[in-house]
Order: sequence, then C-alpha cells, then structure tokens
Amino acid sequence: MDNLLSRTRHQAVFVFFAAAVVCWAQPQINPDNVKLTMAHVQGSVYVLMGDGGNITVQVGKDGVAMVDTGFAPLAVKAMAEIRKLNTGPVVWIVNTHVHTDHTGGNAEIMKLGMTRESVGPPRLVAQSNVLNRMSGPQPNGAPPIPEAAWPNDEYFLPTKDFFFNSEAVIVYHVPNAHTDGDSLVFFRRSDVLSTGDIFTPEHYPIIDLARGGSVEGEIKGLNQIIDITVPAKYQEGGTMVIPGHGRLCDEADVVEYRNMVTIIRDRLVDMIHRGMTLEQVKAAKPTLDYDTQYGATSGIWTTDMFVEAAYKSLSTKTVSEK
Amino acid sequence: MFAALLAVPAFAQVDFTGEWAPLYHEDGPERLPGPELGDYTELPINAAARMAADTYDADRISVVPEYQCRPHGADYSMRGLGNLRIWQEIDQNSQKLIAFHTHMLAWDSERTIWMDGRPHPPAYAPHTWQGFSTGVWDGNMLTITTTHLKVNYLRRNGVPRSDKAIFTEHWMRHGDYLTVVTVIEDPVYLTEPLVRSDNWSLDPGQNIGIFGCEYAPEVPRPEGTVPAHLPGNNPYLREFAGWYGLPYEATRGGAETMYPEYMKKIAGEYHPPAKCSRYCKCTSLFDCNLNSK
Amino acid sequence: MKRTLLFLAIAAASLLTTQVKVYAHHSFAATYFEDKTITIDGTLRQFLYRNPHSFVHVEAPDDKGVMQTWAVEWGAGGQLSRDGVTRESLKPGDHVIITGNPGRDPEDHRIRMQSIKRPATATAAEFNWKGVVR
Amino acid sequence: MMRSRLLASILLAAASMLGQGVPPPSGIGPPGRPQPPKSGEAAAPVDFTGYWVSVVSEDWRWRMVTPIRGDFASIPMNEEARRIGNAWDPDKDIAAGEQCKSYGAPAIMRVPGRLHISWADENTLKIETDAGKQTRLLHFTVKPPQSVERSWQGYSIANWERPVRGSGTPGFGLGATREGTHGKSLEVTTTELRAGYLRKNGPPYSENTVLKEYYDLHKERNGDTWFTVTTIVTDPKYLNEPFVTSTDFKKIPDGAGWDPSACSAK
Repeated sequence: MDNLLSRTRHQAVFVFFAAAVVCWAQPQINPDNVKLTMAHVQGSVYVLMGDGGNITVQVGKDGVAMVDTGFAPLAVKAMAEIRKLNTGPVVWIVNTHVHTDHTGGNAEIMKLGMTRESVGPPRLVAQSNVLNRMSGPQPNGAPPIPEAAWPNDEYFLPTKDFFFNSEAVIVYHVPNAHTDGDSLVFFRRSDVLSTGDIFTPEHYPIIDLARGGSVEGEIKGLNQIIDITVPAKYQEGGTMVIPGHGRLCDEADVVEYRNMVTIIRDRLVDMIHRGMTLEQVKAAKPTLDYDTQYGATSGIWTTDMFVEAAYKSLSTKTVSEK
Repeated sequence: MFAALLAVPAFAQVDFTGEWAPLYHEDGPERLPGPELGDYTELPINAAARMAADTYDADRISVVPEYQCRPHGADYSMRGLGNLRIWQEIDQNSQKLIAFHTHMLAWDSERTIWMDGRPHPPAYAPHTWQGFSTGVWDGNMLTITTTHLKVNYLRRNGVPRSDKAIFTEHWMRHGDYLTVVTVIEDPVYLTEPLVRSDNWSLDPGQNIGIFGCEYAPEVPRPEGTVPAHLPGNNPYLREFAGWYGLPYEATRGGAETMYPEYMKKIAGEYHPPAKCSRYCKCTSLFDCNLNSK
Repeated sequence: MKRTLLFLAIAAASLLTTQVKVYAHHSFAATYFEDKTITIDGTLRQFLYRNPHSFVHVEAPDDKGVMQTWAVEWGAGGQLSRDGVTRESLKPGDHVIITGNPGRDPEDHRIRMQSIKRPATATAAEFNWKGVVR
Repeated sequence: MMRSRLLASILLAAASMLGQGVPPPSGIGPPGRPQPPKSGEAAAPVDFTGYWVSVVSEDWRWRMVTPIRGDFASIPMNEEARRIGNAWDPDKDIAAGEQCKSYGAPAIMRVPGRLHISWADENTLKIETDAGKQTRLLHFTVKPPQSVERSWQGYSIANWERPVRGSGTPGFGLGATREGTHGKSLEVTTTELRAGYLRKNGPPYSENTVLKEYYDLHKERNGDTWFTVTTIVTDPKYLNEPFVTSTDFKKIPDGAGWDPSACSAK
C-alpha cells in the first residue's frame, strides 16, 4: 500500500534506463529481473509498464495496435503479456519518438507480432524525423540502427490517422518538443491519449537539443494534449493520458505539468532578457519550488541539465526573436 | 443553570452517519473568505512550498480554464466549505459494513472509505481529487488512510500540496459533535506531518444544495497563460505582516514557528495595531467580511 | 433553548448554501485589494450567469482614459437568483456603472463587484444591484 | 444562587456515581454479582500520562501572539460579550491580581506550551501546564465536596467513555457487537469556574460556563503519538452557540523544553 516506496523505485529505474536514451545502445537487461505490468486503461486500451517507456496496447477483433515497443531484451516478455490479451496479429505500431527506451523493441516485435493471419509485417508509423534519425549516422560513433527497426510508414503531414478495432486512431506530430519527431497517439473511442516523453509526470521533461527538442515546442505539445483531452465532471477522468513514463493520468495532471514548464520558461526568458549567464541562472535556482517534485541531482537528466537545456533552447529562440 | 447538561456521562458514540454542519470556530477568516497573501503561519512548509506560494498569482484560478471547476482535495475539503453528509454501505449478503460514503457541499465532492480491508491500488493507478481511502476501527475512532491524491493545495493563497502526499484522518464522534483529525504527510512540500483537527455539529435539518460549476472565460488571456509572479517580484508578501504587526519571518511558516518556544523568539518583534480592523468577527458565512464588526 | 438556538443558526446557514460557492473557490484577500474601491462606466459586452461565480465583461476606460475590457466578478447563479437577478436582467450593449474592489493583477483589469447600475433608457428600466459577493 | 449551586453539586455527584459505578449494560453474559467499580487509572483504555507539546497548526495569530484588541474572529460571541471584550484592560486585570484570566480551563488547552500528565492518585488525573503554571485535577470516582470554591480550573469530573448503549444485544440471536463500538475517549465535565477569557485579548466567558472536553489518543504512520482534545464551551451568557475547538498535542519523550512561565495578562 505504501506507494511512496514503489514510486521512488520507479524513478530510480527510469534514471538508470534513461542512460540508454541518448544513443541507440541497448542496455544490458536480464528479462528475468524485470517485472512487466499490464493494466487496463479505458475502452480497448491497455498499458504495459516496466523498465523503459510505457507501451500502449490496443486490442480487438482486428488484432493488436501498439504505441512504442520498449527495450529489445524485453520484447519477448512484452509480447507474452500482450498475447494474454489477444492472439491476433500486431497490425499497427506507432513510435512516439526515436529514443531506444521506446523503439528498441521495434525489430523484435515486428517479427513476434506476425501470425498466420498477418497480411504483411506490421505498419510501423512514426514522424519522418524518426526515420531520418534512425537511418542516419548515430551520435558519439554509436553503431547504425538495423533497418529492421526502422519505421516503414513514416508520415510528413501534421497528422496521420487510421481506423482499427472499431476505433479511429489519430497520430499528431508535435514539432521540436522532446525531440523533432514526437507524436501523440489518440484512441478516440476508448478516449485514451498516449503522449510519449512530451509528458513524463515524475521528472522534468527531457529536452533533447541534439535531436531537435525545444522548450517552446514542449509547451506547445503540452497545450496540445490539454486541447485534445476532455475531463469528465469536475476536471477528473474523461480522456485518460498514458505518459511516456510514470503513472496513468488525465487532463488535470497534464495541466499541473504544463503550468510548471510554462512558469519555468517565463522565469528563464526574464533572466535571459536581463542578460544573465547560464551559471548565474543556475545559481538563482529558478526551479527550486519544483525540484522536490520533479528534480534529480544524479543520473542522466538532472535539474541542472534541464535548466541548461532550457536556457540554451530559449536563448537561441530569444536571439532569433530579435 | 446548565448543570442539567452533565446528567449522564456519555455512552460511546459510534454512528457517523447523518448530516453534519461545519463549525468555523477555528481559523474562520482563512477558511471562509480566504487566506491573505504571504500568510504561511501554522504550516510546516519547506523552501520549495514557500517559493511556489511566493510566485503564485491568484488570477491563475480564473485564467487557467481547467482550474475553474477544480475541486478541493479530500484533505483540504476538511478545512473548506464542509457541509457534510455521511452514509454507510452494507453488503446485502453478509450484512457487513463495506464502506462509508461522504458527500460534501464544495463541488459536490464524494468519497468512498472502504471498510472491507481491500488493498490500495498500485502506484501507477490514476490519482483523483478525493484519492483512494480505506478505514479501520481503533475503538470507536475511525482511522482513514488516503493515497492517490492529485496535486492540490494546503491553503488558497498558493501553498501547494503534492501528489506524493499521504493523508490520514481520525474521526471521533462525541455526542452531537464530530471531530476529524487530519494528518498530511507530503515529502515534497512539508518537513513534518501537518496535524490539525476540525469540528462539525449534527444537523439533521441540513439540506446540501447542488454546488454546480461551468467553465467560462472569466478573465480572458491568451491560451496557455499561467499567471505567476517572477521570483522576488511579488510586491504583496509583506502586507500580512504589516496588517497584524507580526515579524515578517514569523509569517513565512515552517515547523519551528509552530512550537511554543517560538513565542519567546518573536516576543520583542510583535507590534500589533491598537485595534482590530480586518475580519474581527467571522464565525459564519454571513458575518465574515473584511469590515464586519 | 440552547439546542434550538444552535439548530436555527445552522439551518439558516444551510438554507443559503448557494451563497457559499464563491467562498469555496478562491481567496478574496489574495485576489483583490479589499480595502480599495474603483468605479468604471462603460458598455456591457458579456454576462456570464453561472456557478461558482458569475462575471460581467465591460468595455470602459481605465484611469488613464485607455479603453479596457474589465472582468467583473459577481455572485454565483444561486446568489443572484435569490437577489432577483436573472440572465435577462442585463444585455450586451447596456450602459453600466460598476463599483468594486480592484484586482491585484493590473494586467487583468479585474473587479469584485460591490454595486452595478444600468441607468434607465427608452427601452429598459433602471437596474440596480448592491451587495457582497461571497 | 445558593440553591442552584446545591443542585449542581447533587447532579455532579450523580454524574460521577453513574459514571463509574453502574454495572456494564445488560449484555449477552449471564447476570452476575455487580463488579466493584474500577479506579480511573485501572479502567483506563488508553494512557495519557507523560509529556506533550502543543503544535500550533491552528489559530496561530490568536495563540502564538496576543491577539489584537477587538479581534474575536471565529468566536460565536454575542454583542454583550463583544462589548466587554472591546473594553479589555489588562492593566486592570494585573491590578486585581487576575493575570490568569486567559489561563482558565476553557482556554488553557489553546495556550501554546507543554503539558505533563500523571496520576495524582488512582482516581485523579493531573494535567500540569508550563504556560501559566496551571494544574488541572480530573476527578474520577471521588464524591465531589459539598461546596467548591470557584477557580480558574474549576472542578472537573472525568470518566472513560462507556461502550455503546445496547451493545452486545444480539440482533434476534444472530448479530454480535459490531466493530467500532468500544469507546476509548476520556470525557471531562468542568464547572465551578471563575469568569475568565477565552483568549488573551479579553473575549469573556461567565461563571455559568460548562466546559465539556473529550480527549482522544491517536498514533500516526511515522510512529508519533498524539492526543486531540475537543473543547466544547457552553456559556449562555456570552456565547450564541457552544464554542467548539479541537487542539492537538504531540507526545515528547521527556520534559525537555519544559519552560514554566507565570500567567501574563498582556
């Protein structure tokens, strides 16, 4: 019952696997040591949670649709959990963005997801920048990503949609947020929205500048989530939100997170306009009131790194504004 | 002569069900018209909570549309407008008590307090304004534990309460009075548990109307605007200390200011005005305005 | 006697529960300069008759003569209906004079209403309301 | 006046006898010889003894500092009381040797400080306060003296809350006593009070005041032990309705921090 402990473990797990985020290298995971939990969200949508990003699973008479595929070493275990819900073919996979904790399982799931009823390999949808980054040279001399893991149904326009298991599924591109290839996935009848790492309620948003991320884009993405979601009575429930990492949410939870990023943005813009250097900004602790909720002093994404990325992102914008 | 009241010592009261009217005989001005800016007294808050409150702009409730119909959390409800109805749910087959249910005036909020020993949901489960509550008896005192609470507030002047809080209550009925002890543990914003208690009076004639709430562009601002003061720029934080002659440090709250020995520390710095001029009366909804005397 | 007094006091409070809505919501001291009063004279653009608090949006000049849109907070729908105010009491385009407490955030041009008057016109009778928005 | 004081004493005596001496309500068990009444200490379902500190999480402005003259927020006082309160004159109280007017039983538990609670004897629970150096004696089964001199702390009759009326009566032979019926509160009724102030800045309570208190022990998740006292002040002379507050005390290991200080009228 004491969810404080399990939440801290959850955060530690995230920070450890975040280490793999920046490059394609697959972390060494022993699947036997990993607990995957499948939970019903709403309608025909479920979420598979464990180490790595949350995996959204939609099931029905037509088979299985997925949002993200987690880490490669866990693909077999993940598919075993999915098979408990539905034995039909995996027909659609959407990648919310390029990072390994969300796309590492692509190639394995594409194979494991095929059944006798499969007409062909699953359609692996992603925004075109995901394909560009996966097919191009990898940073820090990391090995190229095998073609089997690349999206085979990339989209260029603001949205892409398809109809599956009696439900419209709409994919929205959110430019330059967490990365430049982010997608939101909205299961309309089930009224569930998967956000990828644009919304990660247990830590500051990772702004991956190297892959086209930005603070203003992140805020636009959060506002877009709030536009899409509709709460039930008294601002609770209604459209359910599956974050990239962390617990199940709804609009009200996204509003708190959006407010945090917006308020911090306003503070940093003011400091930048006053000509403060990055060191001066860090010394002023502009995120002190949120650090005890979202901050970290160790791991791949510390508070300082968030402030640094935001400062650079906003400085570039502020310069281009002039 | 009121000796008749003494007649027979009380039998234990064990029935919480019924209609309960809140008594505002403690902290009336803060609980009714609302707290003043910069008043963080009696709260064991940390620096993060203080900065969140210092940078809070009260227009946020009108400008952020999603805040307009945001209810009080289960914990704040016990301090807020708390006309309360409590009823039992009994299992038909076993005739056992499954749950207590409450309905509260503010935002028609309803809670279920499970009494059947069911576990709390896992950490990843959705959080709600009223959270997930289970209750156990301790003699005739009901002890309730609530988890899975959405982000809310400790006070309506910006002092936050996080979604990592755990909320414990102890319900005690004495004659026609209900006392509820509330204990808020919040690792994000409090340095120690906040323990308070509030009281209700049995009121069978009470009729809790419909609260109701509709969204509307109360104070139109561009979408995504979140009114806030920049750190260090809130000009109103010293008003409260000035109005009541309090040393500014004492108004900043914190556990140290809540223990008796703090009285000596500030004794020499307290310079009250000659006469009360703000909220001098304030015991009910109808006599609690700035100038009510 | 004592118990009856107690009962009456609480019954009165509960009968008027509709008045309390605004108290539940925000804090007046945090939102307005309660010890200051301003008056605006302008044209009503919108009347949001609702819970937990009604609003009227009025176009009127500020103290520098610059035309602003003011957001004036009024009572909950329940409170207004008890005072005989309905959705039809005021219409967009009405000339209104409003007095109240100014909001703390100057940018928002916000007022907590204390009184509102619509002078009589050829087509509409004079309208007045004065009271405490709770 | 003497006749009503006599009536009060008789009723107090009846209350204390009923409080403890009455055999447990008819229950399932066979009717046996009535048990000799246990002492207050022996019958205690919970232990209030030890050192406690008030943690001021309510009414801070009206407790940690002397409230501003005329600031009677939250007190359901009538206009006569407000008139008297507005005329509060601490120097006059000092001259009259009445510095302890705001340390009487109806107010003392709201005064920030430490308490030491112990059994003076098996039927008298003693509460000592460092603030104002007051002592309260809560009498369990002792017959109240014929006439009691009015004092700041008055005369307190205490009893442990008894199991719910009718508990154990089998519902047509099938039901058993349900959970949540065993009372563990300490109930204290205090009269014979000298007129005093509900708070330091002079809101009055009269001699007619009847103070009812309920003490409840509760343990917290972090291991702390607390008690909460619900204080119900009934005074038809100055209050429109009973003035109900509840104050929370945290147990502390010992007397560290004990800071005896005389009553202060200002």
